[in-house]
Amino acid sequence: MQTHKAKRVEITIEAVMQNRLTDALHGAGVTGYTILPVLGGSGRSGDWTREGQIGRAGMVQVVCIIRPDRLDGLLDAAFGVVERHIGVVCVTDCDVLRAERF
Amino acid sequence: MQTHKAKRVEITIEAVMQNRLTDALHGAGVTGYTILPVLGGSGRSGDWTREGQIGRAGMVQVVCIIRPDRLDGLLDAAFGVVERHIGVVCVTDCDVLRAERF
Amino acid sequence: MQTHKAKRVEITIEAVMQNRLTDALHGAGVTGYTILPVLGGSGRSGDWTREGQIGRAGMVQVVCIIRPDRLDGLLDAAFGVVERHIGVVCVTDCDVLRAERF
Amino acid sequence: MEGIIALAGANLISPIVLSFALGLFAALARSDLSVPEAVAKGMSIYLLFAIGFKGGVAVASHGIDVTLGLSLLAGVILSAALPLVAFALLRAMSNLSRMDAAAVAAHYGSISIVTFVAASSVLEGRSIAYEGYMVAVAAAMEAPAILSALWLVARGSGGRKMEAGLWHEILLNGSIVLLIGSFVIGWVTGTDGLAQIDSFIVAPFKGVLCLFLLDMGLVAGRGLRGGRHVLGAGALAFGVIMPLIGAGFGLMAGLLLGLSTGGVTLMAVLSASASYIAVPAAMRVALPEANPSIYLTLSLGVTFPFNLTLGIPLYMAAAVALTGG
Amino acid sequence: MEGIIALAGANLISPIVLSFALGLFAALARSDLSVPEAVAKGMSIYLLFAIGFKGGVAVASHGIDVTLGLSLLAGVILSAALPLVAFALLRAMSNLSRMDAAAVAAHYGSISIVTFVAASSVLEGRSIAYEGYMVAVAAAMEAPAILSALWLVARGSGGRKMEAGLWHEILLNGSIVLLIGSFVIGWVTGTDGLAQIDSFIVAPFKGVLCLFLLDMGLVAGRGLRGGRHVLGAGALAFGVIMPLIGAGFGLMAGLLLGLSTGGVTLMAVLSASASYIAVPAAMRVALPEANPSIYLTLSLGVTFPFNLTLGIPLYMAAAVALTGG
Amino acid sequence: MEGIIALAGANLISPIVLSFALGLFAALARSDLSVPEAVAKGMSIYLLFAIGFKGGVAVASHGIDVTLGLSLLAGVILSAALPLVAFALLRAMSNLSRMDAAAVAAHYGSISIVTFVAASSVLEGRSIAYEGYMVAVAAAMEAPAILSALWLVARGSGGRKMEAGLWHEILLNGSIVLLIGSFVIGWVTGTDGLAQIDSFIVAPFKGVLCLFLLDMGLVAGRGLRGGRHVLGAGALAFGVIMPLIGAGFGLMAGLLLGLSTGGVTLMAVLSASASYIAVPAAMRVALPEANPSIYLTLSLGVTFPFNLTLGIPLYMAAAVALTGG
Ligand SMILES: Nc1ncnc2c1ncn2[C@@H]1O[C@H](COP(=O)(O)O)[C@@H](O)[C@H]1O
Ligand SMILES: Nc1ncnc2c1ncn2[C@@H]1O[C@H](COP(=O)(O)O)[C@@H](O)[C@H]1O
Ligand SMILES: Nc1ncnc2c1ncn2[C@@H]1O[C@H](COP(=O)(O)O)[C@@H](O)[C@H]1O
Ligand code: NA
Ligand code: NA
Ligand code: NA
Repeated sequence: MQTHKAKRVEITIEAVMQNRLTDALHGAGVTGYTILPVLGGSGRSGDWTREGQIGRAGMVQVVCIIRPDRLDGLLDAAFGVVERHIGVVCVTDCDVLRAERF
Repeated sequence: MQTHKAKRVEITIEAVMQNRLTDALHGAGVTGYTILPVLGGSGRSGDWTREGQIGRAGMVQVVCIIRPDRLDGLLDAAFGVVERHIGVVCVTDCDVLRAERF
Repeated sequence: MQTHKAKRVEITIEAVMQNRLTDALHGAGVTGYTILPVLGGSGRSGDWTREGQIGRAGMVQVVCIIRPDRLDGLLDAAFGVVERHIGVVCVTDCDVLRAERF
Repeated sequence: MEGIIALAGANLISPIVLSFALGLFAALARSDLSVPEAVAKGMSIYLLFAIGFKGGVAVASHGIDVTLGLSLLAGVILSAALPLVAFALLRAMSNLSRMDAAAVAAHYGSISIVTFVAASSVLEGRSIAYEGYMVAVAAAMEAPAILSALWLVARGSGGRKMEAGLWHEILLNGSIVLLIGSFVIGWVTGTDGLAQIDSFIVAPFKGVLCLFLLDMGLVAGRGLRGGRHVLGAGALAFGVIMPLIGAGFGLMAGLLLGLSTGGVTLMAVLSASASYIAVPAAMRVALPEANPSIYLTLSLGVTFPFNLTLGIPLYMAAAVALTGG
Repeated sequence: MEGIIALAGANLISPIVLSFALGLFAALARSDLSVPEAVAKGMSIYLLFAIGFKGGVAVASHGIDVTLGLSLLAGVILSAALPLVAFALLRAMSNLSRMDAAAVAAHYGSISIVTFVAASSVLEGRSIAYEGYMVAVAAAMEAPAILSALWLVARGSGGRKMEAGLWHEILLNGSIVLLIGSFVIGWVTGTDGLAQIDSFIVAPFKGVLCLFLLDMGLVAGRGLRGGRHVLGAGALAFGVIMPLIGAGFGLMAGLLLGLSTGGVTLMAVLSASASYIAVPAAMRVALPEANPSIYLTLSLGVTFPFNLTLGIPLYMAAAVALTGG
Repeated sequence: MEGIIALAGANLISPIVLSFALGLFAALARSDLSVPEAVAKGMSIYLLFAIGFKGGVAVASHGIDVTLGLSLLAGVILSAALPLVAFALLRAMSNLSRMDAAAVAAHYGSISIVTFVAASSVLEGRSIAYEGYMVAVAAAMEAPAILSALWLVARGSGGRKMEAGLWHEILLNGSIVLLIGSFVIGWVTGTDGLAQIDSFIVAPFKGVLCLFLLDMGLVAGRGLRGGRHVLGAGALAFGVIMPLIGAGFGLMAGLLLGLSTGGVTLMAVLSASASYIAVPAAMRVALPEANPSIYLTLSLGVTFPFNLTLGIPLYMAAAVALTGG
């Protein structure tokens, strides 16, 4: 099966920042992403868990698959949002089917 | 710690197609996978969000770790299902513990 | 944008073992991870789904991004927990922003 | 006429309709108000269980009407026939593709159980009786429309067969099973059964319906925000005209069957309403090329609010006038 | 005898049992009907809170019975002893491995709180009184069985120690804490407290139980679909015989303690029922090699439906006969 | 004095407070008891809808008080001014950074709707009337505090502007929209509307509040477990002193406005309470450098329990004494 090189960017970010991140992505021309819920986690600011949370607390994971040449634009856009905030950005090489979609 | 080369295939697909995909995977001899819920996303068919969805709307992410030599069979099976449908297939190289499981 | 090499470790494990795993990770000095819920899956012990589950059944996915030199410590810690249990450990190469965080 | 307006006015300021409006407003104003998916699903399970159960108890206490079988048959025929009307109308009024038009048509043959619930709630509020088995008619009308739509597509493109598994999915989809199942439970256990659980399924029913409609408003509003660009004026007009046509067929069927005033109203409501649960899922499987924004926006964003606010009192007034009830 | 059959018949067509049957049917027919995990958990929190609270209020208003302490002790002994019976029986009747047999045995020493709730609901329906503190006995019976099972395994394989954290998890697991906690709240606030919240925890109780059992039916059905291959005829028979044996022990204990008719019934029900929440979780931690399909299918797919449909009326009839109540 | 103690005692053994205590205990004892996020959110939607609706109905039936406008204004002023007091106090009493102190201050200017709900529930239990529009005052007090806090930070560091989108988010956040929206629905539909849904929003209200507070106890307990290290003695003392100061301002405002005894109590309760939903979310966006453990632990782990247990009866006693009601 014919596959094509691409990059998979996974951004873990606070739920309150989700719209700002996706707006920034749209601004950078990135219109394809998938958002996963996060149950809990741990980092420099300690442990947390989603259970019983009241309000808009918690984090989400935004997964974005893009053509390699568009990576830098995406990272700049993402960094503008996560910069002052907690959150993790992780990039992996990947292969995709149907390259025309990315 | 001894690790072994494998492939990680991540298929983002509409929830209504989940059973058809997993049936196709079983048919191709792939019996190990993990299904993650998806909160929302964006693509060529626009934005959507899971919140308040009524009915079986939404997407899921099926993650499948397999031995490299079985990748093609899996991709063929997956492609048969996603072909006419929206959805993204992304393959990454990975290392696994306990290779006998895959 | 400046990125740094890191490892992404994804551990799929039973929910009842989650605390034991994160305790072991903390014990091995790994304090950053993100936990994703799992909807269902299939493996050698058959199919299962989260829907309608009663009690603390089900699985979670723990995603841990670390500096490459700390990988072995993490895998040892993780393996100590998953050893007798069902579950999958998968390691991918990745690049991260803000290396000082890992 | 004045009666209709007063009725519509009273309906418009009911907590149910206003809750829907609140949700619609919140979504259009981009508030982050949202009802968790699990809670929405929990409420819909409650509503289906309650409406089915009460229908069954009604049948148990009033006995099976001779027209039950005929009503079911009429429901199946309406569900299968209305898509043909809808399809012809859409092709004439809008520039939707054959595929999109067929997918939309399927929704209008099938039914919206929440519209049914809201209508029966209004009927109960005015103490207008209706046949308990109308719940079963609702269930019978869910699926046939899907078949008609697939036939419309197949006729055009030649030979699109319906996948085996899809039938199973449609006929045993969760809402049908729950509705019919609780109907049977209500029938079997009768008023004794109802006495055991009525403070759960009767007393709080309308309040739960308010919260459910709040969420429906949110979903409809989000859909409208995203989907308004895909609909032309023709398609939008269809979203208001088609329920009126459907209601006309439903009224006629109800009168021919000799149903009670409430029964005629519900037959009209079912025919006028458009699905947004069972049919969209089936379309995603069977006609993935059809654009979901189009059919969801029309069904949930245009027709559902129209029926909820103006349609129900209108169909009720017509039924009252026609049955002389 | 006829009385028992009438009782069982009446029980079988209650909305509660029929809701379970509907769930079972839907799952076996592969319908996509499902109750979201969060809603199922929400309902179980409600049921535990309500049953605990009402038990506490009962103790507050009737005073502490002298037999309270003895009943708790009896519960602990039954929970610890029944796994030994179950283990011996399983080794004789089935070809399960030592590990699997021990894991199954743990489930039958422990209890199913939903079976308890269903039974107390039936008792209330027939106005048979029972001791309010039976809720505390239920809580006391959750854990000891786990210890017995681990001892059975350790005896066989030599030296499997129980991990420190596991004790904490078992004794402070959510359902025990909620049950005991709400029991204490009910006790402290008494009938005044109940008056404040009874339209929440009393009136809709049975209706919520119906929806919860609908979900239990779905879960049991899914389990049966997947798990039927792992169970032989011997294991299946065990799933029906063991509750009868357990109920026998429970009846004896209840009579020796001099409990009321309702109390004896509940003691039998607790002994007859098998856990599917606390014990499976503990087994996944302590005996991960044991196959969860086996113990879940037996407990949830065989014994739970048996108790719900035939067991409860049977144990109740026996208690009535034996206490002359 | 004795009256206050009796009042506080009675309050302490109410099911509501004890449910909170149970949650607190379970979290501190590391039980795995937890309420699913979706269920917690579902309950908060129910509570907001019910309290708003009932407030609107009260306004509809008692008419608009001339002091309504003034009360709203007073609420806005209190919300904007209290952060300045809180900030000064924190800088004097604790060693929190400017940023952390400002973030904490924002929480104490804003309000906790659950504290408001608990207080109105206590008032209703003692049949003390209050102005229905206090719900609107609560909504008006949510946001101004955020502005004050941002001004405090900007004054220090020079020129931190408030992002455009943030305003929209704060003013149209889900709880405000739902509260005001259901208030308007209650107002429009009046007692007729209430009659349709009171067995949903009135009868079970207190019971739902118990389960919600169980979850609040769990969340507070988890917060305390994680957050106790970040708080010094000064900050902890602030968590008890500040609500007393806030309540003092609220009492004065209520008296000046000439509110009823219940109204004065609620004004004090609103001023004394600290936000843990709207403000934390706003702070994560606007002041991400401020440590959320600090403000959440203080607001939810210290001030909320204080108000729930001792504060409410105290403020009520003061209002009774001062209004002579
Ligand atoms: N090394 C890591 N790997 C995976 N997720 C992380 C890592 N570090 C932080 N996170 C996630 O980011 C959140 C905030 O991290 P921090 O800013 O370090 O407090 C945590 O709660 C985790 O969900
Ligand atoms: N580039 C992408 N990266 C990650 N997820 C994507 C991407 N493109 C599409 N998706 C996911 O697939 C869904 C359907 O995409 P589409 O078919 O482009 O509308 C979206 O809603 C996303 O959840
Ligand atoms: N090859 C695989 N790829 C992804 N997930 C897997 C794989 N094998 C097992 N899993 C996950 O691990 C769980 C237990 O697997 P097993 O121990 O094989 O029964 C499954 O239910 C899946 O969620
Ligand atoms: Na229709
Ligand atoms: Na037992
Ligand atoms: Na305040």
